[in-house]
Amino acid sequence: MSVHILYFAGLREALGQTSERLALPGHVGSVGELHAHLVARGGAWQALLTTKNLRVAVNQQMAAMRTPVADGDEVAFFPPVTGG
Amino acid sequence: MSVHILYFAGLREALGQTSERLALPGHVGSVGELHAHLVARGGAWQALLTTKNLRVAVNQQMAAMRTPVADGDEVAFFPPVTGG
Amino acid sequence: MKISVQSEDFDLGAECAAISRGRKDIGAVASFVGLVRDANDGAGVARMTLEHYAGMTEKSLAEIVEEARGRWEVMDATVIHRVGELQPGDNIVLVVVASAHRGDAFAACEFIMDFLKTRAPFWKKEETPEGGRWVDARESDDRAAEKWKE
Amino acid sequence: MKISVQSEDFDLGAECAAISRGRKDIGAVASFVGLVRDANDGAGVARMTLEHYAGMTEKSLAEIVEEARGRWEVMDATVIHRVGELQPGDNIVLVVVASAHRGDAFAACEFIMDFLKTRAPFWKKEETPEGGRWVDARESDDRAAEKWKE
Repeated sequence: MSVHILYFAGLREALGQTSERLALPGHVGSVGELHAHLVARGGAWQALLTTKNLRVAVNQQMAAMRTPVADGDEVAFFPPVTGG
Repeated sequence: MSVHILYFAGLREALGQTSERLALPGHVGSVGELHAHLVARGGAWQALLTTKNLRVAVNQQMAAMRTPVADGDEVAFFPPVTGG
Repeated sequence: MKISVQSEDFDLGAECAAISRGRKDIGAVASFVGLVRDANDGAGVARMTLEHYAGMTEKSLAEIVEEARGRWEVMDATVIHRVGELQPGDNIVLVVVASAHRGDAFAACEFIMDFLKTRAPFWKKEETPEGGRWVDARESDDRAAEKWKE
Repeated sequence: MKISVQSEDFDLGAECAAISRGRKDIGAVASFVGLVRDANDGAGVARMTLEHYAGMTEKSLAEIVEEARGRWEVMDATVIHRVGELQPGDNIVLVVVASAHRGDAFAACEFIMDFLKTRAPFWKKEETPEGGRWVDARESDDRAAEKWKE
């Protein structure tokens, strides 16, 4: 299965990319497993570990590490919001 | 001594007057005594007794029945306020 | 600070703009507009007359704003209250509070409205199909003002 | 209901007028405008860039407004949030809530702002004399949103 991943704000800058389409190995079925899969790339991807209070949304709804991820999902990682 | 008395809203209508200058007998030295003096006129002046939660201001500051009244004071009687 | 008791209408946008014009330290502007409704306490309201205690109203509003300034960080504030004859849909009262932070702006704005409702000497008389009637003070307004004592 | 995420400025007076135009049942309009300050966390701010998650922002704002409508009597509401580059003194965000009664209008307006601050996917980057910096989320904003759980 494949997902569309988005990165925002300081995390986007640290990773140097705004989005990617990614084919996932079979053992990745949740946000937490996707997160671990990305962190395992090493280097700049440590930003996914070091971003304080990292937030995630699945299909534009706030989600948690245990939230399931399915084929075609849009998954976004970002720091706590600071609008308003 | 004499005072300037003002009446507002429903009380003004019940009394049929907006204000009066009144020379006070020597025993009237507080709002409560002035109130009793006016009520003693009888007739429409009972409105000073029947107005629910009657308010009073002395020199444009909210006051109480025990507030002293001095020569030249402006004393206003009115129902609870309903602006805004 | 601007306090006005007037028969003319006011312009919310213009009053807010006047408060923040040329300033770059204001982060939050909270405002409130009260309007005449065409129904109240189960009766239709054709029009309304607002009576006030000239002189004391301005003084009373200024004191309420001062009290808000003592409690919260208020950079500027405007209070305008109309008097005279008003129609349903007309503006009655405007409160604008500018602060660095939104919590202070919201609290001070609501505080000013709650105290205005229970302390400032204005009285409303409504014209209904059954004739004119003076609006009764509401217990809910007393409770709203009480909550700020906590 | 009107929700907009836009780079253009907004007009508070026009938005409030649009909400109450032709209606005679609205008694209270509470509104809030957030502006860019020229200083934040001890540093000067020369300008600010607002990034957002297009698509999710509108959805998130609509959900927050819906939640407010479930809690209070909200007759109409408008939320506008700007994105892109802004200067000190510029408007950032507008929330307008119309209700029959002021308590509902104030509460819903502040609730929408508190939840927007903690839930809507916007991020601020400030340009300071020391360079660009992403604004840190504030604990005080989390506490402000928490208070509505009571």
